[in-house]
Amino acid sequence: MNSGQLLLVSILLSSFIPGIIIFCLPEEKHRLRTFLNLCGSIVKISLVLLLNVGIYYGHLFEIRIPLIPGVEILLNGDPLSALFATLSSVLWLLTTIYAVGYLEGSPNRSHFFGYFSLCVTVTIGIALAGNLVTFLLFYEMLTLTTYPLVIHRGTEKSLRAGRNYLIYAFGGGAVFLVAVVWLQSIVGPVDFSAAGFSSSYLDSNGTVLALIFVLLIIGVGVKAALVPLHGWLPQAMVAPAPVSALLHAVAVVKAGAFGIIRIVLDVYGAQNLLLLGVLPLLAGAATITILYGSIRALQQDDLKRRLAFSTISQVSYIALGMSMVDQPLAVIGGLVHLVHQGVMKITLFFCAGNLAETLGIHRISEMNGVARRMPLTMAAFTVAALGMIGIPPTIGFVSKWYLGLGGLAGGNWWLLLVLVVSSLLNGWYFLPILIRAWFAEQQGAWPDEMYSGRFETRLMLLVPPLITAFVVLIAGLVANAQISPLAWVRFIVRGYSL
Amino acid sequence: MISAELQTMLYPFILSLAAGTPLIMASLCCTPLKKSVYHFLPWATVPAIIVALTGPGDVIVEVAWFFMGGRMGLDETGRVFLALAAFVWLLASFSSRSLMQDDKNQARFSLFFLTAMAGNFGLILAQGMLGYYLFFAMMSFAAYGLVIHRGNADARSAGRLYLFLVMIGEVALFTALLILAYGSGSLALENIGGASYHTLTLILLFIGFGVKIGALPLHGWMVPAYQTTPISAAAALAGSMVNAGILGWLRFLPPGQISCPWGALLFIVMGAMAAVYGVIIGLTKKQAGAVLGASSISQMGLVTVIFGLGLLSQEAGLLALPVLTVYVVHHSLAKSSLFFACDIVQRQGKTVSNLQLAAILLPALALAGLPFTSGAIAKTAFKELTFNIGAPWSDLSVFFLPVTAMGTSLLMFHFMAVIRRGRGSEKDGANMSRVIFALSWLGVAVSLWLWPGASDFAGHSLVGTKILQGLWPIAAASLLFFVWQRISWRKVGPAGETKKKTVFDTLVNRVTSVLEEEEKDRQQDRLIIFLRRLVPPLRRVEKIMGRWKVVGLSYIVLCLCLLLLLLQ
Amino acid sequence: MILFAADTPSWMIVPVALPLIAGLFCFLLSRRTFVIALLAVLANLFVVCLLVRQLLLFGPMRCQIGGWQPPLGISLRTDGPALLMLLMTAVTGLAVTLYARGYFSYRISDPLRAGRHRQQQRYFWPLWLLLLAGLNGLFLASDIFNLYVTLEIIGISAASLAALSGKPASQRASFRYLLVSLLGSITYLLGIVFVYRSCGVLDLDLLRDLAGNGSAMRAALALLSVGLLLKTALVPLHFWLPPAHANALAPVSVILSALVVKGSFYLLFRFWFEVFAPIVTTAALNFMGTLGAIAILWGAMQAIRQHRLKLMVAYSTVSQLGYLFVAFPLSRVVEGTHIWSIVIFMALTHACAKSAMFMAAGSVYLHLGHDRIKDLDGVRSSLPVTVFAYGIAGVSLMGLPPSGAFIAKWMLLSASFASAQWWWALVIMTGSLLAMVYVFRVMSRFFVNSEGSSGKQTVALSPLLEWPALILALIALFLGLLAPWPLRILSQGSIGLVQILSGGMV
Amino acid sequence: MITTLLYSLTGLILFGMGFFTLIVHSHPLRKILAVNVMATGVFLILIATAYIPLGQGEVDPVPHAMVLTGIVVSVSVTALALILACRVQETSNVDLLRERKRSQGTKESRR
Repeated sequence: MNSGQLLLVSILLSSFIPGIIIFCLPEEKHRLRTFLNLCGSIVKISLVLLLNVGIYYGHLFEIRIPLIPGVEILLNGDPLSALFATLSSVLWLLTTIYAVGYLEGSPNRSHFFGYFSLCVTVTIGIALAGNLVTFLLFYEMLTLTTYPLVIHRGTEKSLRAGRNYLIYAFGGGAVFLVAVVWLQSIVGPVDFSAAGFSSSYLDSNGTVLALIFVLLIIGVGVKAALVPLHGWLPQAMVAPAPVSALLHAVAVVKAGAFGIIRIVLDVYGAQNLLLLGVLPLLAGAATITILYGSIRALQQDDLKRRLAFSTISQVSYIALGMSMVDQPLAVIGGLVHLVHQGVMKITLFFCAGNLAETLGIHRISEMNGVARRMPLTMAAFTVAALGMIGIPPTIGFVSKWYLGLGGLAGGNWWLLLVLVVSSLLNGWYFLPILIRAWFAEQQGAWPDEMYSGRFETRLMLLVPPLITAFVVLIAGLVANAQISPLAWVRFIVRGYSL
Repeated sequence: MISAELQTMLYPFILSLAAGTPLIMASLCCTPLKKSVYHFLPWATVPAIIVALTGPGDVIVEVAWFFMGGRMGLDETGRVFLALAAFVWLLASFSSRSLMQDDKNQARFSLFFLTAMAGNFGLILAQGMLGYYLFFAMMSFAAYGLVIHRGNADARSAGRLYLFLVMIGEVALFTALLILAYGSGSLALENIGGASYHTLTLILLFIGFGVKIGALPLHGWMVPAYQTTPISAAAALAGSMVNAGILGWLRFLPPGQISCPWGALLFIVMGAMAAVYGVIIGLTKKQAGAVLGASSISQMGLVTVIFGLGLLSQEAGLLALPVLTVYVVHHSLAKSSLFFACDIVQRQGKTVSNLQLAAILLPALALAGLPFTSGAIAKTAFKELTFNIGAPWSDLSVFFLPVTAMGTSLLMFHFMAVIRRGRGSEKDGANMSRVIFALSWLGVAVSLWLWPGASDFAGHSLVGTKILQGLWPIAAASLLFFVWQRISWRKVGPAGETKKKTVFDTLVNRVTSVLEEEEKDRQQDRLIIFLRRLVPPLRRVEKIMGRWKVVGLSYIVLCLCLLLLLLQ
Repeated sequence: MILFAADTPSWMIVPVALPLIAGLFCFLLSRRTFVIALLAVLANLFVVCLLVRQLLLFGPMRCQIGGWQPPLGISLRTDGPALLMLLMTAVTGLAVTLYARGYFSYRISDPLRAGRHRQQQRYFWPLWLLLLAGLNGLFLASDIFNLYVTLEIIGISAASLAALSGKPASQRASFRYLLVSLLGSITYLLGIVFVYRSCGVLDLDLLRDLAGNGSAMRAALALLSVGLLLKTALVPLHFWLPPAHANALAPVSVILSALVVKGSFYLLFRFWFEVFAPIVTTAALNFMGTLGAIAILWGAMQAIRQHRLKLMVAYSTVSQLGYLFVAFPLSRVVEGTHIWSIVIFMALTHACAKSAMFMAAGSVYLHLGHDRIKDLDGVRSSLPVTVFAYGIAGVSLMGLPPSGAFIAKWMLLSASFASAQWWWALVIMTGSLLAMVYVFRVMSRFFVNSEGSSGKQTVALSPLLEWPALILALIALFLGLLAPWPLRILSQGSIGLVQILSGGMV
Repeated sequence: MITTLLYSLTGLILFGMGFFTLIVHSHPLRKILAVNVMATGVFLILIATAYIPLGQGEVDPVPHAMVLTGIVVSVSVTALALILACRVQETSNVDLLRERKRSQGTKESRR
């Protein structure tokens, strides 16, 4: 095992081992557990950064474990996987801090944090997966590790949400498996590093390959919450806030979107997709999802549900970018939104969690004047919400800008319309929340005020959203700098020679 | 003297200080220092003033890391706008400081005030599309905080409308920028002339910046917002922020570089309509701020017309640019001065004295183009522009200008009447507001005469015919007003815009009720119920399959089947 | 070392003889039975490993007991599939032995329970060892009649084990089980008669060379198959399995579900693809596949509707057995030894996962005193390891990666796509989804936080009741990652298979 | 030849009768007996087989060995089955000798 392989393995182990230890720890050992968690995540971040540097300088990271002919486990570090791995590991650290604060005093914490760590291990596995089989492996494991988190509260409602989550996720997984096997029976094993299979297969199997593409997209589309497949996401909101953050920003939805990216860029490749002519389907699905998610978000009074529908809408920007895979600018927009959406959405969920945990506020109609009580939280919320709308200089604007440029470059004028309508809708469902929070007068006491201390809420709940909100601002402001998500995405896209 | 190198190194710093200072102070509003920030409001404008007066001209500084490639610089137009903005903001911040003394939300106010200020300064200094857009958005959204500051129902509905239109403007602008950036292949404003302008782009830009200046279909926010915004902030809004829209047009549709007769027509027609429309609705308002808002719609209509004339051809554009500048300076100073006048009325606890009334008359009638005022200079400039461009515009202006002048005068008399009746409660800082008004008055009175950029027009405005032409509409208007005063003070309902909001609401409800909750959850439950219904048959069949007779039968059937199939 | 590496086929007598003798001792001594059983099982495992090593070094081997040559002497033989099955039995057997120890020593302080346990334990160990001997014999024997004897040994001991629990339901179920098993054996015997009549030999290898002729052989195959299908509980004939498995003692359920059904299936599979391969028709293969498909769906749906955990697990066995049969029609398109590897991976995974699941179910039963699915609240916090084991086992049963079942399903799917028989893929995936439903229906109940459960008096379970399950479940889960090793053993192949394949059956 | 056929046919008939009883009659004892009859039928066919392969008066010993083994197996299985049947009777009120099922009412009335 060379040093590159060692790095890959240790990236995975850095959260896996703490997770296993945490499972074995007795419930009362809070300090040790927190220590393990933080240690793991810090180690992971540093290792992932190391991976980034290595990839930047062209080192090869690859582990191959053949299982049966045609099926092998392949872990591979390429710029794209580094992007997702970095996002996940950094946000994991913040989510962990947040979760420690959030779950203070609640039962079954060692379970929670155990699954939490496993979940991130699996997500990083998805990031590092180098072929479809490995991707599938981690993709299914992700469902398993997140399920206990979704039903963590153990109420009937959460069980129902968990049930639907499973039905959707495993249904998608099954479709995905079928598609993968089918694809491999036609084109042989597909490694992501090859940037698409040979176009010679298209002549004889064009229709089937198009069908398989649709199946693959359905398979990952369930997690990415493309529209007819999104039903699980709003229901999964019954989970605790850190879990929602994890689902929406770090792991599940992101894994789906990442899957779309992989399928489009690495499995099929731009050339094949253009020849097959299936991209309009993806574009259509993404557009419908964007608009539908936004419109549904408008109707929600439950804050987390509104955020959930907003996620449905926002994540599809990634798919939208991918649907214009022949335009580098659009691809940049889509890829960078993977990071940007994650950071913004996690901020929003942190803040929603703070409101619920500190004041018992779950509904938007209860939020009148809450910014006076919790100014920092609401400031973070505001920044992230403005980012979602795409107000400069937040990172949301950067994504939309590149998507728009890509659309224009490809002559897709309808894309501008989509962006405009969706921005308006975003504004329509986010701005009233902000107005309520900042400018409305408080009506009566808070539903369930639980905390009164020096700061507006517990420090561990307060710091993570502030950090992410800061990132939302700064990463947009310095988007053109040498080190920024955008710069890295440009680096990725250069590698594809689109 | 500092060396040239050092100077180049310092440029970015100096320039960014203009916008940065208010921004930093705004961020202080989020810290425990927030209580004291408002004391230092005026100081936030100082760097901008310094930059405007001494800043390096025609140097563009690239700041690559900043927001996808930041560029800033101070060209001549920018310098005028910056100086103007700094002056208005300086007065407005003095005014705010005394106005907000007892307000419990003073920190919040300072935050938005300073952010809007930073946005305003920043967009003037920006030389890249995105930079402009960034600061423009910053200013627009921050201004929302000022509009809604009072927090009553009126303020909220005005704020809603404002925000709605701002959003429309933002996305229109965003789209226009995308098209321009893609067309010109660069984000720099200098290269923008290279882009080919679609009609769509032009319309989008009209909408994007038109919201800010209250161009006709997008004017709805202006009257209610000016009415509810605290006066000092309204002065800034009317005196400086509005100009950001004009500057936007100048930056993105640079006169002299592009021409677009078709688009020009759009601007001229909409502008002319706004000029008349503003007067008409203004006369129905009974509140000083609202009247001023309506007047702004009207005045900005004139500006739109000037801009439209500049779009007719490249030569016309070169001619229109100075005229536009002059008009903008004149309007800003006069309008902010009128707002400060309202401030006096509200604070001094008694009705305005005749002396005060006379003083207020100067900026008011300046707007109407009274000879020897800045208004006269601006009107002269306008007229000369049309004559230089030639027929049919010169002929049209002969009719049009007096009409608007008369309308504006009517409106201003109406305003005076409103102010004369107005009476606020006695508050601290009345003297302060008097001083501020005096300063702004001074600005109106002398600035255009002293400013070299307007000296040609100033000279021409002193010609006898011009004086006469300036006077008769006012005289006619005063007569009309007198008659109208006698007839009645008709009661007018509250601002019609609140109704518009409910139209939007019903629209929302319409759209969303179609997609009403979908019963997704319940549908899934229905699936479960359906599956549960399957359970009894399943149980029954399973039980039957367990009977020995059935087993025997299936045993035999299996044997036979296998035998047959194997024998094939 | 020389001993281990030696090319001495006589080692393969040990897995049959040793448990038999140990069982006898257990029965006679009635004290320290666990130690004897444990030693026997450990020795068995050791010898099986030794045989695997021999296989890898020297290839398949035969052993004539007492030097008698066929057709008269008893002969044993080893090859890849047989050894993998032996290995599966040995590993699962070890786990079951430990688990049973934990099971019988549970709450020994309770006098009533202690007495009952002593009684049960007294018979459990000898019967289990007898069963083990029978299974090992089944996998090793190379004579169609000896196979009958091993089948009967298995039948008798399994039925007796099933009756051990002493509850009325279990008595009835095991009586029925015994009858079914007898019917199967007799049918099988009738099949042997046909075989012997037309060929005059009983040895599998000899039979293979003679099998190509006559409709009598086809009738024989039909009879042999139906007899074995009865014992394997393929769907129309599965009625006896759920009650027998679900009402037995937990360790017994494990043995029955994980091992016993595999024995008869193994035999069936050998007949169809080795001994009688030349006379097997595509139509018959499709028929078996169809039955398998029905089994997958029917068993899964029945599992979903169950109210008791152990019944659900038992029906899941019915469903899982179907996958083994779906491999039949796909055998003609897969190359090389794949058909064996599909079945072996499926069987190994199922053995480990199902044992883990039954162990978990048994522990839950001991812990709560019942196994009603709707009242499983709060088990998560009191039996974390068990719940974990259940979950992992369930995941393996569903065929999620990286379990062995995933590898098997992968191969099934690619075979069905390669032969454009996509409907098998549809059935397989539907089955997986249904499996998801029944696995997680229970799983979610474990996670319910209930206030009531804390009130009940609960006794901590011995680690012997929890950890064997977890370890087996983990083996099942990671079998897919270890896939090259079983494949290597398998590639040593059975002699016959290689011949058939080279003979152009593909 | 005829003899062999006769024996075989008889065996098959026995097998069939036993099978019929096994699936039609619910009484445990009958079932046990039915299985025994079936086994006997198979043994009969097996014995008949012994004649054929070597012919000429010589007898193939292998079927005999098989039948002997089969009988041993059959005896032990029958014993086990009887024990189990008794257990079923003990634990669930089925009276073996009086052919009464647990759902007594229906049986009684039919008689």
